[in-house]
Amino acid sequence: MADRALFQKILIANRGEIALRVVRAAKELGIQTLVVYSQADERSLPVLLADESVCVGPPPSSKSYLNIPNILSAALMTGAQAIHPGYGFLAENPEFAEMCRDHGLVFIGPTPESMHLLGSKAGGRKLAAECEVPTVPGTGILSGVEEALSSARQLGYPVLLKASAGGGGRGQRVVRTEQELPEALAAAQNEALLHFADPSVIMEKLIEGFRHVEVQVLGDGRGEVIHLGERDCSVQRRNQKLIEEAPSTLPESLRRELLAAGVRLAKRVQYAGAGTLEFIVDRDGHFYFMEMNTRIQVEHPVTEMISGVDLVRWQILIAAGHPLTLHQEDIHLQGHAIECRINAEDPDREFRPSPGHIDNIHFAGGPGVRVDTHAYSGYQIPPNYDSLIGKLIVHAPDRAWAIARMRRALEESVVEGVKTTIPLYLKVMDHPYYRRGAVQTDFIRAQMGL
Amino acid sequence: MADRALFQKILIANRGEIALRVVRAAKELGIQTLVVYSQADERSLPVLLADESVCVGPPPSSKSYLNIPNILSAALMTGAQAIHPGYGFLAENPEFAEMCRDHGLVFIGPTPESMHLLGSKAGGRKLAAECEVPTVPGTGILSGVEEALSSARQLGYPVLLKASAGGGGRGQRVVRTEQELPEALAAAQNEALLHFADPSVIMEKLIEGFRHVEVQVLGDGRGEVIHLGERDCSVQRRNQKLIEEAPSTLPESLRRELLAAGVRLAKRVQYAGAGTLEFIVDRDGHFYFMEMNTRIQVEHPVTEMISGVDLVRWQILIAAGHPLTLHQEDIHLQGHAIECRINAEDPDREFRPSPGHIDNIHFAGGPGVRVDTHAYSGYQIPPNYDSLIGKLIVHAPDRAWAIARMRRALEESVVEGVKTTIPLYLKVMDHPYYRRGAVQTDFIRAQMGL
Amino acid sequence: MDAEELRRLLEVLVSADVREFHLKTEAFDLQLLRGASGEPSAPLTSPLPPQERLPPGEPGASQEPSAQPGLVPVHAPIVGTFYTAPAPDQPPFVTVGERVKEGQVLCIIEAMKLMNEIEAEQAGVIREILAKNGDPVEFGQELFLIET
Amino acid sequence: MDAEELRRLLEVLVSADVREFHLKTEAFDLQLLRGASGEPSAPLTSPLPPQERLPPGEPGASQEPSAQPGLVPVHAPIVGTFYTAPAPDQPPFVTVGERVKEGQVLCIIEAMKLMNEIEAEQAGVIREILAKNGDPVEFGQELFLIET
Repeated sequence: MADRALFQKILIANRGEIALRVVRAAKELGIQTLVVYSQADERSLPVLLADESVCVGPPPSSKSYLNIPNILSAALMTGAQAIHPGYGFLAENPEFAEMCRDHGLVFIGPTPESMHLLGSKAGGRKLAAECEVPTVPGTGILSGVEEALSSARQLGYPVLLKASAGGGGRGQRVVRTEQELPEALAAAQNEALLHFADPSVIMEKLIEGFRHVEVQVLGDGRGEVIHLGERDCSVQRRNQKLIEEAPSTLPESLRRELLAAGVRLAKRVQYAGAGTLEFIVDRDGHFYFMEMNTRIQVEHPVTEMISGVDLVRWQILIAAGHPLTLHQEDIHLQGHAIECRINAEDPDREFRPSPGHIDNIHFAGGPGVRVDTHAYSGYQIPPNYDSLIGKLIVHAPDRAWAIARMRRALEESVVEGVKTTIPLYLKVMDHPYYRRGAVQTDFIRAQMGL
Repeated sequence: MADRALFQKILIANRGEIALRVVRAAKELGIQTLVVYSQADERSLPVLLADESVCVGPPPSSKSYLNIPNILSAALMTGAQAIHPGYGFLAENPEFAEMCRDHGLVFIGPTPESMHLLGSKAGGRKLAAECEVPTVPGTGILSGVEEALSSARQLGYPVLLKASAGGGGRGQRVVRTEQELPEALAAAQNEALLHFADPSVIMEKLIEGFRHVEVQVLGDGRGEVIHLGERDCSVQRRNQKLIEEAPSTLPESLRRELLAAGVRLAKRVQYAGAGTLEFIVDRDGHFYFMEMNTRIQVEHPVTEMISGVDLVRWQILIAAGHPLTLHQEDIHLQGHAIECRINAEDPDREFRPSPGHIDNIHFAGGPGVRVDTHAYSGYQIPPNYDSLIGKLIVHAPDRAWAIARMRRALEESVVEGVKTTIPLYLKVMDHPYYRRGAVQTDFIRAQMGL
Repeated sequence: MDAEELRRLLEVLVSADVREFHLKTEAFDLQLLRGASGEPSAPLTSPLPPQERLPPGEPGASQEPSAQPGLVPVHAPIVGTFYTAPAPDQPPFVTVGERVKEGQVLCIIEAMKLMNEIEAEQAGVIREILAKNGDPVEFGQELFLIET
Repeated sequence: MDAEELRRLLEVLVSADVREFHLKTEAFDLQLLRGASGEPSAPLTSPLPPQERLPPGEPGASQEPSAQPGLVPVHAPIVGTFYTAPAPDQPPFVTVGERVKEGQVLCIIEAMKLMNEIEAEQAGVIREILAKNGDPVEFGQELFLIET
C-alpha cells in the first residue's frame, strides 16, 4: 500500500512531538510534508525535518496554530492536498474540517458531521443511549435551578455539574448537598460561558474513585470499525494524563464488554479514521461511556506497540480513501506497553512549567524502548505551549517486565537545563499500588501526596 | 521468570554498546551489574550506568579487556557470580571459560567443550559432515604442497586457502592457477602463524558471488535447541558486516532447509545459550555451512525485533540453569527488521576510523525504531577499539516499509564532531540492488565502488 | 581608579564586547574576564544533517532581518500569494526608488481568494522589493525595505 | 576602599557580567571570581541523573590524582585485595612517616589466590596510605603517597 499514490503533499497543522510523528508517517509513505509553525517554533525539529515549512503567525497559538486563514492559505499556495491537525488546536474543530472541505482540501480525521455529533457531552450521551452503552446517570442540558434540584434528588448526592461543551475539568463543580446546588449551578454556567462560549451545563451522578480506560478504534467511514484494544490512563494529575498503558489490568470479561461497546458506538456514526472512546470504570467494575475523542491521542504509541499497527499511517490512508484492509481478526495484541509523558515541569513546585534551554538531552535506548520527542540538545522550549517535551514508551512481554524496563529506561534518560517529571515517574514505577495495577485517577494526589 | 532468584550480580567483561546491552538486560532481571573497563573507557555509558565498575587496566585491550587475571580478580573480590563476555575479546576463548569454571564463576556462554569443538574451521567441517550439512567442498589441514596440488586439481580452480584457526579474512589467499599455488600456500601458512599462532591451513573451492546468511539459535545445553530465524548480513566491506536484516529474502523452501540445518548442528553439540551458524548461499541457491559463533552477535537486535525474544536475557537465564521454556512453536517471526552499524569512519577516505569528540549526537526515534548506542553528546571515542558507536535498528511489517523507515531514521540521525557511515547507508537504502534484496557480499565494492 | 571610573570603563568594554582585559599602569594593575564560559557556546544548535537544513535561498521567516541602518522592512502580516500589481495587465503599485507615503498600498497578498492590500506604515523611499510577483509568502517574511 | 565602595564596585562588575577580576593598586590588591562553580562549565559531560553518578568516596581509577607538589603516588598495578601486612598477626610493611628505600615492599595485593608484593619505585617518606587493609583495589588506584 506504500506504493499506491495517495497524497503528494500534506500540511501538518500542529507542533511538537505530534507534528514530528506525522512527518515520520508521511515520509515512510513517500508523501511530501509541509509543516506550518509559529515564530516561536522556527528551530523546532518538525520544522527542520519537514520538506517544507511555512510560518503562519506569531507565538500565541490563537494567532498561529489556530489561525485558520493563514493555515488554509499555506495549504492552497503550496499545493498540499490534505491537512493533518494532530491533537489539540484545530483537531476537533468541525468548522475547520468544513472549511478544508470547502477549499478542496482533505481533513485527515472524521467528517464534520460526526465531529458535530460527538463533540458535545449531551450528543455523546444520546448516542450511547441509542447503542445501549451505559453512561453515568445524569441529565441533559439543565433548564434552570428547579430542574437541577429535582434531578439531583433523583440521582442522589453527591452530583457533578459539567459544561456540556467542555473538557479538561473546566466548568466542573462537585455538589454534595442541596444547599450548595443553586450557587454551584450559577458558577458552573458562568465558567462554561467563559471557557466554551456556551453556558449549557449538565448534571451527573458523581463517581468517586475510578479508572480512566479508553478504547482505540479505526473506522473506514463506511461502517467498518475495528478496535485495537484499550488503554488505562488513570495516572493523572488535575485531569492531565501522565502515564498510560495497554492493555488495562481489568478482568478479561470486562475488557471484552468495553471493547465491544466502543466498537458499537463508533459504528453507529460510521466513524472514519482513528478515534478514542473514553470510559470510566468504577470500583465495582461498572463502566460508563464519557466521550469520544475524534483525533489521534497523545498516548497512541502504547496501542501501536501492542498491536503493531501504525495508527497515524492509517489515519492518512483512510483519509485518502484507502480501504481498511485490517480486520478485527488480524489484530493480535501482544505484551504490555507503558508510556511516560516527559513534561518540562517541576514536580517539587506543584508541576510548574519549566520552559527554557535544554543543555543536554539523552533518552534511553535498547530493546523495547521507543522515544517520541521533538526536543534535542540545544533546543529552547518556548513558554507559549504545553510542557510535553517527549514520550518514553516501553514494550515487553508482560506488565512486570514492562515496569522493570520503564524503570531502567527512566534511569538512563537525562534532561539537563530544565526540570522534568522523570524523577516522579521513577517513584511511580516503584510504588506498590502502581505495580499491583490498582491505580485510580486520584492516585498521584491520594497515594503520592502531590 | 523475572521474579525467580538467578544471579545476584554479574560481571560484564566488555565495553561499548554490547556492555550497555548486557547492563540493560541484567537491570530488567533485577541483577546487580559490575562493569570492568580500561582507563580509556572511564567515562563510557556502561561504566556510568552500571551499579559498580572496576578498572582492570590501561587502554590497550591486551592489558585490560583481555587481562584475565585482573578480570577474574574483579569478579572474585566483588562477589559477582557470573561473567558475560559480550562479543569479541574473551567471548570465544575456551580457556577463559574454563578458568571461570575453575574459580566457581559461571561463564555466560556455551561450555568450554563445545567452544573447543566449534572453534576451528576444521572442527566445524567435521561436525557438519556428521550432521549431513553441506560445507564448501574442501580439505582438512593440508600437510604440504603435494597434498595441496592434488586437492586443488580435485576441487577445480579457483580455490581458497584459509587459516584453520582464523577469521576476519586474515590468512586467506585466492589461487586461480596451479602455478600460483606453492607460493600462496607458504604465504597463507606464514600469515596464519603470525595472526593465530597456528600455521594450519585448509583449502576450499572458491565460491564467487554469494550471500552471507546466518541462523540464530538458543539451546538449553541438554539437547533442546530452537531457532529464531535467519539474518542476511551480505552488506559488508572487507569482510566487515555493515547492514544486516531479518528475515532474508531467500525463497521460503531454502530458508526452511537452512534453519533446519542450523538447529541440527547446534543440537549435535548440545549447545547452551545463544549461538549463530554462519552459511554462505551461492547464486544457484546452494548453501554451505561456514562456522558457528558461540556468542551473542552485534546484529542480534534484528532477530529480537522480528521474534520479540530478548536474546541477552535468555543467555543469562540459560547460564543460570533456567529451563528453556520457549519452544519452536512459540516463535512467530513478524515483519522485517534492518540494522545499520553506525561506525565512526570516513566513507570518503576508505572508511578510515574517525575517533574523537562527539560534539552532538541525536538519534532517530518514533515507531519501529530501536537505538543501541553507548555514545552521547560530549563522549570522547577512544582510538583503541573498534569504530562502532551505535546501531540503528528498524522494524516494520514488510521489507519495503522497513527500508523507508530506515531511510527516514537515518535522515533524522545526527552525529557532529566525527565522520560516520550514515551518508553511505542513505545511499544503500536508495540503491536498486539493495531494494530488490539481491545483494551479495561484494555489493559495496562492486555496486557502490567503495 | 574609583568605582565611577571603573563603571565607565566597563561600559566601553561591554559595548565593544571585550571578553578579556588587562591594564597595568603605575597606579594600578587591572585584569578582567567577562561573559559566559569564555567559549563561543553553540556546538549543539543543529540536530540535523546538512542535507536537511533549510536551503539558504528559501523564503522563510527565518531570514536574518535586514539590519541595514535606516532601512525599515515591511513584513507580510498574513500568509498568501504576493502580487506587485492590482492586476496582471496593470503597472506595479510601487517601484524601487519611488517615494511612498504612509498608508500607500505597496502590494497585494491573496489569501483564501481574497485580495489583501498591504499598506506602508511609514513614509520613505522603496529601496528593495524582496518578493517576486506571484511568490508564496509566509507570515513575517520581509517584502520591502524602505528608507525612512 | 571601604565597604560601600566595594559594594558599588561589585554592582558594576555584576551588571557587566564580569567573571574574573583582579585589581592591584598601591593601596590594595583585589581578586575576585564570580558566578557558577568557577569550573569551566561542562553541561554536556554527564549523561546521567545524579543518583547514577559514582559516589565520591568509592575507590576508582577515576579519583583525581593527588597532585600535591613533591608527593608521588603509588598506583595499584593489578586488581585485587589490598593488605598492609604479610599476615594478619604481623606488623604492617610500612607506616605513615616511615622512610622507605627503592624496592622496599609496601603492601601485598592478593589476586587469584596469589600474593603480589608491591614495591616502592622510589625512595622517600610515606606521607599517606590511601587504601585500607582488606580493601578491593582496582587497576591504577592510588595506594600510597610518597614524599621524595
